[in-house]
Amino acid sequence: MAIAREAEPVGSLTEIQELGLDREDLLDIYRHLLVTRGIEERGHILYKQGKIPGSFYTGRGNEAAAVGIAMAMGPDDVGTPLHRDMGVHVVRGVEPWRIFAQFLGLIAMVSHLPAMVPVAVGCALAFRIREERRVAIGWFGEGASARGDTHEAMNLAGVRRLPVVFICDNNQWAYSTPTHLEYACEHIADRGKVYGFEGVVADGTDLLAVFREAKRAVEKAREGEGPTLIECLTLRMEGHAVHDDAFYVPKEMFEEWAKRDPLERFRSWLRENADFTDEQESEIRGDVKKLLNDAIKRAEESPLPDPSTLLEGVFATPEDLETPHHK
Amino acid sequence: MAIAREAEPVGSLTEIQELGLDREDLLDIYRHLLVTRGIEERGHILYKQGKIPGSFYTGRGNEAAAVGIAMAMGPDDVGTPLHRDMGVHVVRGVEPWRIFAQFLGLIAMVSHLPAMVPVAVGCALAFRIREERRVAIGWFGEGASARGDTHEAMNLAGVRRLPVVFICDNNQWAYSTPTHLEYACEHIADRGKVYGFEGVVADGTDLLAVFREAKRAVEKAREGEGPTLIECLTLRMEGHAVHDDAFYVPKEMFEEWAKRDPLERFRSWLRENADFTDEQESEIRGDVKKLLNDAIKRAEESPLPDPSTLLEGVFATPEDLETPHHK
Amino acid sequence: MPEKTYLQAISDGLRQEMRRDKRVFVIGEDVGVYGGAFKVTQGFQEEFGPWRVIDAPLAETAIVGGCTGAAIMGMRPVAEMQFADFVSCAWDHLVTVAAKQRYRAGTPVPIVVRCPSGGGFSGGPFHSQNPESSFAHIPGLKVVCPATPEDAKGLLVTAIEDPNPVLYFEHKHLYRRIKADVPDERYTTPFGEARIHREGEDVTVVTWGAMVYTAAEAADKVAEEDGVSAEIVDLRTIIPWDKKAVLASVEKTSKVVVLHEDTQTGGFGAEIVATIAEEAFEQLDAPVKRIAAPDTPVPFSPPLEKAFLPQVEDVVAGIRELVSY
Amino acid sequence: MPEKTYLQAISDGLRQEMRRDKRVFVIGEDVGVYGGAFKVTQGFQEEFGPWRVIDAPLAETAIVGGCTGAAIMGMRPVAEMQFADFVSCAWDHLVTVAAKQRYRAGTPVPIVVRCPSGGGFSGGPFHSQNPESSFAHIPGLKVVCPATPEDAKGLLVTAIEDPNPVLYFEHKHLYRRIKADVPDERYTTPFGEARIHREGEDVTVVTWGAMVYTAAEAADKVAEEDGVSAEIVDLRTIIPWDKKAVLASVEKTSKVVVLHEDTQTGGFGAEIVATIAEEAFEQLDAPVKRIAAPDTPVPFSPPLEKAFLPQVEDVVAGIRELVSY
Ligand SMILES: Cc1ncc(C[n+]2csc(CCOP(=O)(O)OP(=O)(O)O)c2C)c(N)n1
Ligand SMILES: Cc1ncc(C[n+]2csc(CCOP(=O)(O)OP(=O)(O)O)c2C)c(N)n1
Ligand SMILES: [Mg+2]
Ligand SMILES: [Mg+2]
Repeated sequence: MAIAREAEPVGSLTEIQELGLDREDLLDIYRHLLVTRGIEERGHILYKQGKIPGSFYTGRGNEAAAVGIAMAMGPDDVGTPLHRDMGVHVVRGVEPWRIFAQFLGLIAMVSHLPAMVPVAVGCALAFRIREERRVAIGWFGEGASARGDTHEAMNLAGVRRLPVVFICDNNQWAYSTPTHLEYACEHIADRGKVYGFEGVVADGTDLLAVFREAKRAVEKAREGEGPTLIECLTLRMEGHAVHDDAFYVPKEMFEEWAKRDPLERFRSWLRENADFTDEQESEIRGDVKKLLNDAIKRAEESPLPDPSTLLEGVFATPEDLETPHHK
Repeated sequence: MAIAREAEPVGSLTEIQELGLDREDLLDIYRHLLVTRGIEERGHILYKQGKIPGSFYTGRGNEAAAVGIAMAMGPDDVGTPLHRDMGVHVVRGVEPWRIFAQFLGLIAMVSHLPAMVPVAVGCALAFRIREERRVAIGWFGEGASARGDTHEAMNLAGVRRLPVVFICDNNQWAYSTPTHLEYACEHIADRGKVYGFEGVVADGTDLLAVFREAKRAVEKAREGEGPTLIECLTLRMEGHAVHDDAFYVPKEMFEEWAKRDPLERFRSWLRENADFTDEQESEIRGDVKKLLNDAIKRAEESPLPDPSTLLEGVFATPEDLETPHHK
Repeated sequence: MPEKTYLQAISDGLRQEMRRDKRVFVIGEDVGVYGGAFKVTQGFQEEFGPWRVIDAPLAETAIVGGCTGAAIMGMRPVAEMQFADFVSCAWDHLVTVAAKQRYRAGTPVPIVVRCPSGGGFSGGPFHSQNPESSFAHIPGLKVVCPATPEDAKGLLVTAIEDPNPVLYFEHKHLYRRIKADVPDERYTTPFGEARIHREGEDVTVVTWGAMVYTAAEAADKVAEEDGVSAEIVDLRTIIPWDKKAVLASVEKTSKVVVLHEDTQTGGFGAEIVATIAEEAFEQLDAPVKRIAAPDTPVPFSPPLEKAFLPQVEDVVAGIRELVSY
Repeated sequence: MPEKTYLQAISDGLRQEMRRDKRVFVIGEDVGVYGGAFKVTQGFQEEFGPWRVIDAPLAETAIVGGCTGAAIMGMRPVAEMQFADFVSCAWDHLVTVAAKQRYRAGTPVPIVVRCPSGGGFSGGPFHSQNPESSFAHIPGLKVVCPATPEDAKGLLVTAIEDPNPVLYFEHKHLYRRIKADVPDERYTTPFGEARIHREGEDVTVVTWGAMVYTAAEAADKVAEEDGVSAEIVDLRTIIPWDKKAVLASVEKTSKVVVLHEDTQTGGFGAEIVATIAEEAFEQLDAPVKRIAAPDTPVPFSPPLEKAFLPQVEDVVAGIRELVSY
């Protein structure tokens, strides 16, 4: 028995326009999807060329979920996206060259999962204390949902009805571990209820369905009606990281989900519902290609940090507090 | 909307006999209840006399829940009871003088809540690996249910269908914090479902209802059908510890729950259903009184540890492994 | 100047900051209606309301992690651990997220985690610990251990102002036992500056927290009985710690005891001794001596706890040993 | 004797114990079908089945806490952390329950927590740490850091036999880089006995883990270029650590470098230096020198990581400094 609500697909252009997206936005979304996938494909090549130190993770299959959620965020909303959520950075305006530069050796993400979920709740707490109409988004994978941090954070958010939306990127695998060894309920979204808020399961390859649910949840949070947990169901279309060939994932699973490629789904929808033409498509593709080429070039030209900076920034200085956030 | 099942009260003697308790057992239970409450009342006096170092916690109001669960355990089952679960130690045969001796300065309980729940799950894991028909019981308070440990432990137990029963002692307060600031679902037991097993809410002042649910859950676990979460609803009838006058608990709440005193409820049930006579009652009361008097005497005569033993036992020796458990 | 207990000084300092700066809020278990397990925030919720004095669920990671998020959004959170021992439940968050956030992402995390620490009243292994050394090893965290009411207030104010995560260890055994003058007005006590609790010539005792008083009693005793003049350096803050003051005192006395209440092996005393051994090798006239609790959990039983905690006699013996070296 | 990598030695030792003793089981993330992130348990699930090689949910407290429960019920659990860094998520359980269980309740907790540790390949701040010092400060835990394939196997067997919780730090940078002879038969390597990695007369380098090889390169270099003979003491186990061997080497050389990969302040090197300063004061001809990573998170960027990790040249410079003191 599922407890969570299952999200319906979005139908017509009118329906989506009522949610506040016009045709220009839809083309932007397509652009974001292409940039997202493009960054990761290029990153993969850079990795194979030995230019990326450490390891390299991609979110292939998760692009629509990431972009769909990010599109629902307001300009002053904040979030703590994950290693599969490149699309969030793209939508939020992080320039691709910076992302490449990061791959090439600048800074690292928090890796302990899902350590940033309590932090997202804390952002929402600040908004609530100051009575600001802002929302925080906290992401976690279905694997990381097993850790205590998700529980503590969602429970606190539910008790205090904080303006936060939880997103579970359920890509059905945690490294090599399948969902039935990670959790024993039907949907992770079922858990919303036991923290006092709604849970929704959405098809994470259906960008518009994800967007609609995220929009609803964000507005609900903004109105002071508390959190929502949205589970975006996808398949991780590649290995856990570049070194992993995902031998443990049944081939049929990849085949089945390849048919639901989020970029292709969204493209078809545009074709069928929004008069998306060949010319428009090739124009966007051309733009994205150029953007990525320039970005890689700029990143490769960026100098690596100088060893003399090693000790800088372990402790913050009072000046660091002079940012808009902290004041 | 509650997700958990709500337990019915137990009716007749026949019904309880079908669950495996004969009249002698019922009288034993009454004795256990008296011993449990007696130990705590005497402990309180010792504390006021300045004989107990540190602090002192009681489980008044929780005796039936503790004794009822413990009565459902088999001889080889194990558990990790809490500071309100004195009755479990009593039923499991810990001699009262040892308990007094502990109060008076021998050993300490784990205090971090609910740190022993993952340990209980680990016991169940050992039973499952060895295919033994044994069950572990893991207790936690409704307050401690907010911590990540409960979540991680229940999730693992659900995924692996381990032979463990979770007991939530819900006494409606975590120190001074009321339940609506601790969790936002209707019942803690609702959470069973999202870990893949049943949740049951029982009236924790109704010993027989608690016993019946515990018995069912223990046998289910023993048969390999996985965990159950039982929430025993009571009221903490005293302060958090002896120093706390519980000013924050509404008086009416105490008055209402005083009418549901678990000892009195069980006594009335015995009177009405099991031919419990005045003579039997005063005999049992006399026995218990003597037992406790002797126990305090013996405890007070026990020497405190010698300072020279300070360094003993930080590390275990191979000989320590020569216990039945470890071999 | 009014005389205040150590506990009042903390409470007053916190209240003053909350009155002054709306960004400061308090979150913890039972800090609201109950006023905190030790009553540090008594009356706060009446004054500041339930959204600046927040009764949290029993969930230390949510509490401290929530503070980090709120701090990044511009608040100045002060978390209360009910006992310092329970900060172990927020360890991962503190060392993984809070400590590394500035270095990794450039974002300062101005949070204070108040930790009532220390033993001496049969709290047992889970209500008596002094976990400052564990945190002192983690780059990015600051660690504060005031000994006097005046410092308790001033260091708390500095901690709230500091743009970094600060672990503020307030020693429970000092709460009501120690009284002294505390200025009413707002002031800050700098991090990384030791206080000379007592001047002396013959031997230095480097310590902090409740052990300052143990050292002082021992110093009285050796002064009286042996005519030995011991200098007591109260570090006040562990990260950063005042190496200069310690080395200056060593230069003067040439003999050092390092004293702490936490267990010895890998305790922060080792860092101090190692630093002295490295940097004042030629000034030493005797080996540096550590006095600390033995490597066991904190025992619950009174005779064992007494044997566990460093006592005045232990310090006296240590001083005498050095003096006669 | 067959030559094996450090990684094979660990894997073989573990498999041998599992064949020998049915109570030994493995639990961790991706240890089953995948064979572990580093493939230490590759093929194990086929051989021992899914209930002795358990793919756990992503939940370190459940994993390690579960081991404690199973151990109390007579099993001999071996938990794998996917990276040593993630053991921070089981910190509270380890220090609160596992470490204190024997002292508090008399119950031994024979568990092993395998922690792939260390940097050197741009793992960044969350995949490169060496958390041994944090655990070494907690009474009741044992801490093991093998440097050679032979010790990796022997210490793992000892860890499994030991009736206490053992943190077993296996250095990732040694996994496939270091190869040496490893006996096929079962053997144990004792805890608390250092290994002299290289004998020498002029200066002692006390170290463990991957730094043994850094020290060895430095020793070669000073032997060749300066005619200086350095002795390398590989502690092998940190708790217990072999004070006797260290003091004996100090007695011989009178000059000591303490070297570790973890950050310096409050690192276990401080404990060693402090002990030498206390107990070998009169044998020293120069101050003890610590060489360790600076107090920052482990940087991800290659040039910064190189500056962070102690390098051969740093050790050479340290040795030269002492020799010319
Ligand atoms: C606390 C912690 N334990 C282990 C890991 C190692 N690890 C990195 S990703 C991963 C799987 C995560 O699965 P999921 O949460 O489903 O996210 P996904 O990678 O599938 O997007 C694991 C085990 C980690 N990063 N953090
Ligand atoms: C991790 C942790 N944090 C805080 C405490 C302090 N503390 C002791 S009991 C208690 C309230 C517990 O409430 P609940 O779990 O409902 O159990 P109850 O005492 O009501 O039986 C608190 C906050 C603790 N023991 N452990
Ligand atoms: Mg996943
Ligand atoms: Mg309660």
